[in-house]
Amino acid sequence: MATMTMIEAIRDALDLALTEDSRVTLFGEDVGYFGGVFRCTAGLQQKHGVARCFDTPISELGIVGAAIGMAAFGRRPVVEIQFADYMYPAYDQIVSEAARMRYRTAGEFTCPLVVRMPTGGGIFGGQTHSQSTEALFTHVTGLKTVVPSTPYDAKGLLLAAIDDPDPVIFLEPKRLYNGPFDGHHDRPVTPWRGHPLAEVPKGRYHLPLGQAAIRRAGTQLTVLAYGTMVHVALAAVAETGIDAEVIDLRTLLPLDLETITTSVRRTGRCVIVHEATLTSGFGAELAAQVQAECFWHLEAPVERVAGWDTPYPHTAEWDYFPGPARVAAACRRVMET
Amino acid sequence: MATMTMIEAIRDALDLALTEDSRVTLFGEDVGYFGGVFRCTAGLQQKHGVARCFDTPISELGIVGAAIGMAAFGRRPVVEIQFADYMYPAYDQIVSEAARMRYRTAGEFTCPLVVRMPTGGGIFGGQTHSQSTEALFTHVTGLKTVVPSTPYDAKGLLLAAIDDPDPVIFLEPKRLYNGPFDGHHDRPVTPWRGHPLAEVPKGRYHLPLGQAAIRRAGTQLTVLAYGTMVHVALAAVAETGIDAEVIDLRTLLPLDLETITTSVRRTGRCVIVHEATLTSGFGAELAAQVQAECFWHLEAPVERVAGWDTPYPHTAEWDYFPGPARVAAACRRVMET
Amino acid sequence: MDPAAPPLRLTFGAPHARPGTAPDFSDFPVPEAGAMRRPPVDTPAEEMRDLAFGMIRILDDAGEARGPWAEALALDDAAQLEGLRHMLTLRAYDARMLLAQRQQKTSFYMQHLGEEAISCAFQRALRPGDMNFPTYRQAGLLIASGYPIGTMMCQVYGNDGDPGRGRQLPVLYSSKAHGFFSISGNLGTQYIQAVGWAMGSALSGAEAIAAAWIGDGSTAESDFHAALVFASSYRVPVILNIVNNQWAISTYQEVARGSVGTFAARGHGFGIPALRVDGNDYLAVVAAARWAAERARRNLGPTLIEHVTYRAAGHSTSDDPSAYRPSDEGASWPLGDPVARLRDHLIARGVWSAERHAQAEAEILAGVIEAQKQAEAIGTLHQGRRPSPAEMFDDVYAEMPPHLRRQRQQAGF
Amino acid sequence: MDPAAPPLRLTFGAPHARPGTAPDFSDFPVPEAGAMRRPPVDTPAEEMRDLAFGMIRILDDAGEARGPWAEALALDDAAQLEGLRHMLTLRAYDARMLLAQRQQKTSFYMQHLGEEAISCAFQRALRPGDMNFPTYRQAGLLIASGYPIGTMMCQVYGNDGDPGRGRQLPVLYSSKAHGFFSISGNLGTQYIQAVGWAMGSALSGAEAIAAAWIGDGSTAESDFHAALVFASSYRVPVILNIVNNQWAISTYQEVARGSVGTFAARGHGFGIPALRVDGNDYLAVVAAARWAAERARRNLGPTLIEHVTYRAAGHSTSDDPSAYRPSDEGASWPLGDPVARLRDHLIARGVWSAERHAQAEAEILAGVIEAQKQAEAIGTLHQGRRPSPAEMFDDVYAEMPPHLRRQRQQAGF
Ligand SMILES: Cc1ncc(C[n+]2csc(CCOP(=O)(O)OP(=O)(O)O)c2C)c(N)n1
Ligand SMILES: Cc1ncc(C[n+]2csc(CCOP(=O)(O)OP(=O)(O)O)c2C)c(N)n1
Ligand SMILES: [Mg+2]
Ligand SMILES: [Mg+2]
Repeated sequence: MATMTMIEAIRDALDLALTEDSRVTLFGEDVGYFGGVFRCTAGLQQKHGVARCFDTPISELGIVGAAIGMAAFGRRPVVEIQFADYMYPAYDQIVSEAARMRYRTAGEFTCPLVVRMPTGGGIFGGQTHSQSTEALFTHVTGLKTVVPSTPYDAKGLLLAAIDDPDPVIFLEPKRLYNGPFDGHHDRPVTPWRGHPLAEVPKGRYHLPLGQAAIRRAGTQLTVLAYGTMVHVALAAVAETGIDAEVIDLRTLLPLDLETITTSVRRTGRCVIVHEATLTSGFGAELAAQVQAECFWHLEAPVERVAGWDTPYPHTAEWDYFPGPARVAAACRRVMET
Repeated sequence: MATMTMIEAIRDALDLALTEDSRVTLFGEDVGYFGGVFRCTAGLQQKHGVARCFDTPISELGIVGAAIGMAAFGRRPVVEIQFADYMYPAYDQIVSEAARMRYRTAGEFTCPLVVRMPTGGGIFGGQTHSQSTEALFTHVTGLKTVVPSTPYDAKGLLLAAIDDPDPVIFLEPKRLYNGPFDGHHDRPVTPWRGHPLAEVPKGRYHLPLGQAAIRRAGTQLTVLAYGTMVHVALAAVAETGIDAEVIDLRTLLPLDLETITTSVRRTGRCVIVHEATLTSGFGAELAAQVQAECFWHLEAPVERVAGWDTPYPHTAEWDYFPGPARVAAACRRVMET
Repeated sequence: MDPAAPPLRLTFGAPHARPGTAPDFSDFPVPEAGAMRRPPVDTPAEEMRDLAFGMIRILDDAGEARGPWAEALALDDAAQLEGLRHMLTLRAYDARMLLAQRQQKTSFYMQHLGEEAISCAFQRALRPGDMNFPTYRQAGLLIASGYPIGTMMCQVYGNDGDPGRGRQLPVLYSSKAHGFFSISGNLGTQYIQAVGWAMGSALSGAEAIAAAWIGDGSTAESDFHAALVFASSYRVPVILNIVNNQWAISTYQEVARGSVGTFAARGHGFGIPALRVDGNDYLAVVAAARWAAERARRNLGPTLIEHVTYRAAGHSTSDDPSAYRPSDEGASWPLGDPVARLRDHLIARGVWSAERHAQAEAEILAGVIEAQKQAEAIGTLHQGRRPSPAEMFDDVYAEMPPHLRRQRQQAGF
Repeated sequence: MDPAAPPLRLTFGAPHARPGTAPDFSDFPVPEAGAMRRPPVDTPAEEMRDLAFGMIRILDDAGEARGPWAEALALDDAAQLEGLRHMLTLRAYDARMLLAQRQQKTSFYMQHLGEEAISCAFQRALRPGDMNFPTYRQAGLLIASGYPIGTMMCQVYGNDGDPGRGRQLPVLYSSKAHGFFSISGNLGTQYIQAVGWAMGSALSGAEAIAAAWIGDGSTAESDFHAALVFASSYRVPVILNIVNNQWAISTYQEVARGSVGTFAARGHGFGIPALRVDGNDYLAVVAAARWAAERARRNLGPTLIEHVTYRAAGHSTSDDPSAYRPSDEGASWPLGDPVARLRDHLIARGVWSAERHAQAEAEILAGVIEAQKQAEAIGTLHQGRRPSPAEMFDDVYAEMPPHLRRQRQQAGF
């Protein structure tokens, strides 16, 4: 089995989808001839033709709006927003239209649409190339929101998302595109090559949306994370020596509450980690659910480690980014309670 | 002292602001000659001239985008989005621009802007005239988010918002425009006339942003609510006979955590009520903070009563809307734990 | 500082008249019927810019059909009589539903008064499989495509006969089979979706074209721009309709239109051919729509059509237009009444008479009332058989996820 | 089904050439210098539509200034020499910052190569108090308004001399005093803000006008539409600039432009007069900008200007254009190099020489290097004096709210 980077795994999934399902169509800014600024669609126009994979004008509204119409026609559009930070112009189409199409028509018109977007920080991208916007999607009923953390997951989840009959927001942690970043910006990046979670089978496989993965089994503490923060959490846990269970949510909505509560009821302690700003981040929902479902088992308050409540800064990036030190400190704090 | 409806109180605040501060300018769809579809600006163009209060093309993006430029110039725009449901086209301008202007320029350019919008359901408005979008603002750092529940508050908070040096989202619960609705859609609406919280002083007064109000003091349970739900919560509490403390948050961000934690540490129990869909609603943030701050005082899990995780339906409105029955049931459940 | 420069100022567009002043359309030019040329559909866009500044009109004041658009159209009597019947049906339907709203059988209603020709006529240019992306003021598309008005009423009442299960505001119909895309309550959003739908059709090797609809006021929305950009970029087989009924709630069309002469001209910024048509002239609308449809089907790209009309009633049942315009303004609207104009044309041609018209009106009204009885027998907003509130939890997703199942249970279902 | 109808298809715009093929601008018309007429600024929009389809060019191949725009301009030698100096400064600055990025002294940089004339020349039409709302490719506006390039460097390095406190990506400068509005990383957003700013000026009885800036690709964004709608509706004193440098990262301008001939034509849909100008001709840009500024100051409303140029370098330091266009495409760009064209004009007029030019280049480069040394003495992205991370919590609000104070404490400050 080959190991792939996350970019390669995504490209492989898209290539497969284009090959096997003639309804699949990719488009977005620079995704056609050039293959996307992160190269996730490189070579796909050359292989499948311009009508299957093409460049669009710079209008995120137009990209998603056109995709909604196309999906309603019966195609399977998979569109790219160049950075999650640029999804806002498309937000109305996503929230008011894609998410509610099935509901408002009682199933007469549907919107099987995948919106891919690179998410998160850690590349010195400043405020407009670093945002984590997942909580703005999880509040919107009718959407599914997926955040892979490994090449293997990225392919399996993306194929499942493309086959899903409803709109799926597919957030790709750009910090993980080329290697499982552990939050130590001052150490060399580990490449995906040779990494077990980067072993990607040929051909089609699906990872069901709504299933978390336990990345590290443990008994003393449950750490909930997704995307880049899974790797940061693993590094932090390793440093603390705490026997923590690290759960990679993979899908934020629908949420695998079962896996979470089973773990927290066992460990009695919970730390939640995400890059997005703290207030009203997805961690709030997780904390609210964990305290409601595991109240009698909790031995300490649920803690959240998140981006500070400031816009994403440029030069102070590594003071903003939740790194292993902050996560480890939170784990220790929760253990001491 | 006169009693006013919430519409009259808002109009009074706007009139005063126009009179006292020549920088204040109102605009939005139908707000000029006609005075707004809810009549909050009725007569203001006639009184202050078209240049101070005018109609715009139907472009929420344009309204907020132009207001940002105007605010940066040094004016004090107060704009209306006809329904909160129509704020999405302006969301990019609000989030990416207004909210971060001061930060990204280290204070060189600022954005003293108020965006007013009628919010919430209960008027058979269906999915596009009923939404509660506050959590989409509270996740955005750089914004302040205000939701008044009485005419008195509406005026004082709006005047404070207009004077605030930063962008303020001012959500007006349309169900409260004409009377303190208690959630019983099958009973006659109480009018504001004669209601003590509808006594509105002439002239200028400010209610500081970030200060909650205790609407009912109590010892057994803390109920957190804002906007329409304050009145629903009061009705529900009255029905249960529980000696609950009902806190009206008034400002969601910055949040008056002090008042909340003081109360919950005393009562040991907390119910949170909002109209917006449950998942990733503002209630999640409240629950997360309450469990973190009051963990050792809590005798039951924090409960949330909220809109179901579906789009806002039309005919089934009263099965969707969190009414006194659901709130009362939650209060009883929490008391029984 | 330039001492010669005047102080800067803004211009605020205002309507011809406000309450208390006399209606005034004297500066509204009404070109002669039959005067507009009809270029071949494959004429380069830059050689027919004049079409966006005049007005395609067929029916003159005497009820005669004139000019090249009339000649090319050649709509037979049966079709014209059917068109009249569609418009009368829509008008009768509107009247009944307005009343039903006043009787609190529903929460809300929106009329088409004065604008019936546009949607009723346009549908004639489409074929089965084609798809409209309408606004709330094009129910004529449904009527002209044979959708049962009883079912429309069930939607307005949100009763158990509503295919949309009471989820949407009244008048936001949907019928895939009738080429009528689900109406959104959000202005503009569907304009770009229509373009995307037509792209999907072309990419699938299908033959269906799409028609987008938007109001004069809503052209200011971002979706309008996105639609024109995409339609122009990929030369999409779509017809981009603008219904200019002079008003956007209380706001006069000039506020959205700005300093340009016409909304049709918006197309020129994108190299999209644009027609401006008398929207109260049933024949002119059919003629323009067919011209545009032929362009789409022949891969000649998008066409923009501005339909000029007047919103004779309030914006909706929540609106009272006498607060912002003279209540008799509609009476002086220079393009007349679309029903009367087609009627007079048919009478002038000897295939119709005042008596038959009165009789048809009565018959149609009776039919509408009969349909209404049947719809009300199912239920209205507050009475009778309504979709179970349990259904509120359906169709959020194809498959109900665990958290919604839990919530449905909590809700007691 | 129409048996005669061809299958539907879409058109996909493509550039003249891709890697592996020869550059080809043969279908790019280059109108003769001096040929375009110069109507009075108060000419009605509909009487000067031709200006959007030709091109205002002053400098011909021999370096001579020609035609009515040149005559009206009458820019003196000192000003022209200063213009040359501004462009040379920008070019030297770009070269040094590109290198600094390659040396990892900063994270990112964006060059102006080939586009220097536009921003350097445009600034000449503005007065103190006027405000640009620039994109990331108009640093010439700053240089021409006397902003210290050392401070620009501090912004790029995000060091302690950066007035923006290292919060923004490199090149996203801001200087109110120099009429340079803070650049947003989001495309398009500021176009409508410029319109709002100019509205604010007019409403305040001030004299300041605004200039909006956008790239060819970004005209597809919604903000562009909103800006044109508002500018047209209120006749706002704003200049709406489009810099058409042929490329939007890897996407050729035709994808955004669609089937229309020019971006300037976008204005016509709104009744906004539009100029199309040779963006590599310093004199032509000044002339067009002054014409538009005069319109704004005289309350004649907005003007749209399409500046035609070529992005000779990569999109940014993250981009490698040889992946999507022939690497020698820039060499065959028919409008030449803006620096060389102004230089040759000045030499032809006898006020400049090749020697003095070489000497000026060297001097300017030395000055830039000196400024760079001073900036680097403060610090670079990873070294030296940088804003304290504690400042990360400042300026989110005017006054720090309690939750941020708590967070700052948690962060250890
Ligand atoms: C995005 C959005 N903004 C505002 C509204 C509120 N609204 C409903 S109809 C309307 C006026 C529309 O006018 P126009 O486009 O001219 O259509 P008409 O009603 O005249 O047919 C407005 C402002 C809305 N529904 N959606
Ligand atoms: C809203 C938004 N979408 C996408 C991007 C990513 N992006 C940055 S520059 C660029 C190309 C812009 O092209 P153009 O407008 O022609 O300007 P140019 O770079 O040629 O000066 C893109 C797509 C962005 N910054 N903002
Ligand atoms: Mg209208
Ligand atoms: Mg460009």
